[in-house]
Amino acid sequence: MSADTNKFVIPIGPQHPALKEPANFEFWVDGETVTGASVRLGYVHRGIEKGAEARTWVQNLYLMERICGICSHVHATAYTLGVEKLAGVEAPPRAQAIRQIMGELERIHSHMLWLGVAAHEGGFDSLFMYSWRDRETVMDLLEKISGNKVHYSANLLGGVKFDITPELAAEIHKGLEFLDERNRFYLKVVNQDETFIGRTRGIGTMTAERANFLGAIGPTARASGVAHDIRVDAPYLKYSEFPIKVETHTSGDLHGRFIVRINETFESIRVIREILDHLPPGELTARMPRRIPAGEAISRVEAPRGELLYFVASNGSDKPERVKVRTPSLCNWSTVLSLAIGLKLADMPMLLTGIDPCFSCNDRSVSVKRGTQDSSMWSWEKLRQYGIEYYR
Amino acid sequence: MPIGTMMSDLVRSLFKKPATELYPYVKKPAPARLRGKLTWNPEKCTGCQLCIKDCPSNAIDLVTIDKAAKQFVMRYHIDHCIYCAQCVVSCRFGCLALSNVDWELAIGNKEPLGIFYGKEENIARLMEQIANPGVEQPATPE
Amino acid sequence: MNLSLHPILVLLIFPGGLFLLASGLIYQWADRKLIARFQNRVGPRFIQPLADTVKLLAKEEIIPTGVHKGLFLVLPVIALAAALTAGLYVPMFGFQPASSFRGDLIVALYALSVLTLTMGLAGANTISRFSLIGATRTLTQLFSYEAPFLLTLLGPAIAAGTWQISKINDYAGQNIWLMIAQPIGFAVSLIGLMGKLELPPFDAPEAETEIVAGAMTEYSGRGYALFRLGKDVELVIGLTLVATFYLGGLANPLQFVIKTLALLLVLALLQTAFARLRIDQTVGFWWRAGALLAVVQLIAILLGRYFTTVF
Amino acid sequence: MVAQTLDSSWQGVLAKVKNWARINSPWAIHFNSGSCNGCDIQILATLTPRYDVERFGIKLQGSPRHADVLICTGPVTMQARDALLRTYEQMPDPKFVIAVGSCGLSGGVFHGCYNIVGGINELLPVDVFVPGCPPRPEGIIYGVAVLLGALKSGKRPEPIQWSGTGLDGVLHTGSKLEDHHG
Amino acid sequence: MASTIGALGAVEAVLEPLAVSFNRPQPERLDAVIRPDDLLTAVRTMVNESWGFLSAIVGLDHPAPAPVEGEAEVEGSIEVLYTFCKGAAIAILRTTLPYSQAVLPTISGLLPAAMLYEWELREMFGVEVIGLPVTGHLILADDWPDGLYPLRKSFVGFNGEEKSQ
Repeated sequence: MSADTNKFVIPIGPQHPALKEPANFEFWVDGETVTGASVRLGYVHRGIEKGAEARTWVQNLYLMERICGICSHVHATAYTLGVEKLAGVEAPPRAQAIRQIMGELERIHSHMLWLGVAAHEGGFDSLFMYSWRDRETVMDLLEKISGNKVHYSANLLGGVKFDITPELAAEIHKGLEFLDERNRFYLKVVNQDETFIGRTRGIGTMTAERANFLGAIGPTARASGVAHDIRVDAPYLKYSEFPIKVETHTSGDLHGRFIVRINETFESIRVIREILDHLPPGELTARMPRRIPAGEAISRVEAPRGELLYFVASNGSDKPERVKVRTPSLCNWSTVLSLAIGLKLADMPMLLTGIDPCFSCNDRSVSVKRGTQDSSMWSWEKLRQYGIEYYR
Repeated sequence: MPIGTMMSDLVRSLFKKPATELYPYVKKPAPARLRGKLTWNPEKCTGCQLCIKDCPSNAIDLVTIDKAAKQFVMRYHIDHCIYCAQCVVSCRFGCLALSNVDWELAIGNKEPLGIFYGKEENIARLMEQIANPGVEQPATPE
Repeated sequence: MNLSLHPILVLLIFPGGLFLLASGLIYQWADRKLIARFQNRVGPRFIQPLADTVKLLAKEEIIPTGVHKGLFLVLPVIALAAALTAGLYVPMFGFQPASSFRGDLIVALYALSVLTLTMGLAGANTISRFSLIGATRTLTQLFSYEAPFLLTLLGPAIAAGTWQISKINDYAGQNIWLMIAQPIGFAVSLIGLMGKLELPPFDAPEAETEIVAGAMTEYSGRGYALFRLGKDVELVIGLTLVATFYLGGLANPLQFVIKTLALLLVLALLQTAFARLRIDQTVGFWWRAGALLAVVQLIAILLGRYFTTVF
Repeated sequence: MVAQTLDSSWQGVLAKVKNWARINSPWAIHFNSGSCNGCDIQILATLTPRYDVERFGIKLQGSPRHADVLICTGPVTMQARDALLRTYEQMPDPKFVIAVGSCGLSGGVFHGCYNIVGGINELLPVDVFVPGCPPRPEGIIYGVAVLLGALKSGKRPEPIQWSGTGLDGVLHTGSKLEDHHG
Repeated sequence: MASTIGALGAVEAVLEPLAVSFNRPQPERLDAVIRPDDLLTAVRTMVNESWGFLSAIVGLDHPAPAPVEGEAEVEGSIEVLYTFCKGAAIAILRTTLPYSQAVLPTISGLLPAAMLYEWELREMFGVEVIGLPVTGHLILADDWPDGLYPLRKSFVGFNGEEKSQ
């Protein structure tokens, strides 16, 4: 079945049921095995960094939040931390604790969402239905606290918008119990179900050196044993007071990534309980000037998919000079496209969701285009060969 | 390596009541803090326009009918609004609030998505001004 | 219970056309409802499959470019026709099959395979890459489950000593349930049925997340409706076949309904319990597990008969 | 061809049956034209047990050929524009469009960014607008209900009146916002 | 905090011969100003020291200030920040390129992941990266006019004015 030469190009996307978001993947296929892969993003590139330069600091908070729907709070937190560093303002302890709780709740929500989507791509619809039904609990909690299930807009420059009252804390505890028990069940399913393991074990295996070499970060790297986690390396907010344990796994394949993400959910549940028990008292917001003094600041936070870096520069006016966002999915891109070689076409959706790519996250910046072998175009093959030679 | 570890949960849910909320027929009350449609209290408003400056998506316009007597008409664009409650935080006089009752906002055509808030007589004057622009013009809406 | 109806009536109304289509729709609803209930959902209403079919028939039919127009239109009709003819040889609703002759088991199975073949051909006919991949998967899967499924249906035929479905039905009615006599045969035939109907975990051919809708990507409106009807009728016929062979025959309508719905319950449970197998895994599974078990079962039956006849 | 020969009473019945079928089995396809995927996960959430739109007959289809309703999100980025148009053209008639989320209606928070077209209705004839950022899953189901209601009555969905001036719903945040509305 | 100071001290010592000047705007951050043609050697030393990983390449556009009649016409410049992170310590290599001579050697030979960041730099700021093997548009639309770099201050949107307050 070869349309041209022995390669057979399968375009997946931009509109494809497997992808929640548009991206155009092209897989060079020989029968059922993939021999080459390329991606063309840009479908979700809205020009946010340019838009940020035309908006005031307060408005940008909500623009940054809408970069990605699944990790909206962590973008806003990184942005506010950067701006507060510039303005020399420190959010009050209670606000920092509430930000950390919202961040961890969002991590649970993001990981359970990913568990469902990855299972759905592997054709395991009942796990998708069950994990998303249970995820509604954490969405309800977030809605009770903030008023919106996805964009909580919890952050203000210099603090937090709303408080966590004792009744809410009790409800959170109850919700966390249910989530804890359900995730234990999912860990058992992921670990034992024969057909599921058949679809995930050995897919996209990546050794620790290769992960470092390709620059993978977040759960994708931690599944290969690379213990990078900004919450431990460079603690921000209250992570020094309420630390977390880095979850790693050694298998490095898709199956390991499932396990790492579910273990991280348990870790998040433990941290939230700990914070709720000793929620520091005090104010919710600190005074924040409308014009931010000139300067540059870098803030790094741990998004559900890996390290998120914000570079914020101000020229003293009420509009930022430059806001650069480098999102975690961007780093994981190079791993997927080089791991795809040699796998089955049927595993492509599973492999792609393995890194839990968030196109709207990284679409503001980068993709890799692969072309034919002629001079100017560098094919992914060549990069891979280059990587191997360089590494030897 | 047992096959179908989900089996126990599946069979149990066959006899359990389905977890579906029959939405349009059974409407559960929304949580208290739900951020729905904006509501505006014309009495307290002093026309300081801080909410307009802070709104990330230009959802609020204020038409001043009569500056001295603090009579204003607010034009609120439901399709622009992103329901973030920044205006509620910015307004020092507390005349803005996001309702937790009005969140079923789906609609067939776009005109009614820009609704007017304010006292009846102000809206009436504004309407008749829009109808025939030749007549004496209040401050044109931003 | 034999029906002496006018052959045209038999062909068009009762066990043949309309009734078969109606039962196909009802069983599709039952299948979707059971899957939904297993997934803790409410699931579709009773009239859903009928509404789907009527809506599809009322939709505009788009004939894509680069496609053999005649073949594109004819294939769905052949698919449904094949499914309906297979329905004539099967004891629908507990009554005697509309027509039965020696060897009608082979004809019925052949007719069902024609349905799958037409789907594969429909996929290959268009230029859309997704349907090409879907077509190859449909055909590879056809070759993998066909042999074990046939072998497992051979078991009871040998036990009954005839190739005629109605006679096997009577034989199964008198003796103990063949499910107990040939347990392996029953298990493999059930899984074979899931392979034939391309139900998950064997739904690689129209894996919604990988290749959009597989062979059916290019079809819309009437063509797609006929293919879906063909699939539903195939579901009913498959269930009745396995029920007649392994669950002690279908003497009256009540037995028909109970046994087929029981089988459907088991099928629905199996569908929701597993992740979709990759096409190479399905083929591997079939040739390693399916075929071997079926052959073992056959040898057991032959030995069993040999010893009973000798002593 | 069949319709012409039938006289008007039969056509009336046929039209009624077709309309009934369309209302009871609206198959949907979801297209994200540059959205932050907040609305998309809410759309996917409507399929899950808690909301389960399959009870209305709504099934998410893979191919545009099998779908009647295009549920579209996002402010239509330049790159996604022709992909969106191609998907819309591939859908057989009669087809409807539901724009979900403030981005889909007016570009929402991304207004003015250089790479977006703005609302979806600048490209496609939109039948139902579902405001919200993102709208609640129930809000999306309400949007579909508005579409089906319009189909039943045969004309465009008519606008509904809200309580324009009331202060009924108040934002309780248990923080300094609270004492604003004492 | 001690390890970060130690790390910054180490990197400062290593970059001593190459850097024009050092600056510590934040306790955990070190800025080293590097001449464009020393960049490749600086990155090579960082990689040989295996000091952290390249976290991002940030472009900053400094347009030409309004010309004062007295002085000569000053040309605008693009500043490129190579951000390396190791634990909590951040080291940034800053190079400034005038508009007319906005050319940089690619470092994707040393760090393949950098190819992704450089490509965005080229598309958004128009910095010519020699040796970057890939062509064509990245995230901008295929029909994006050539020579138009969106993140430069000179670009103010298609319809001429940025629609905002």
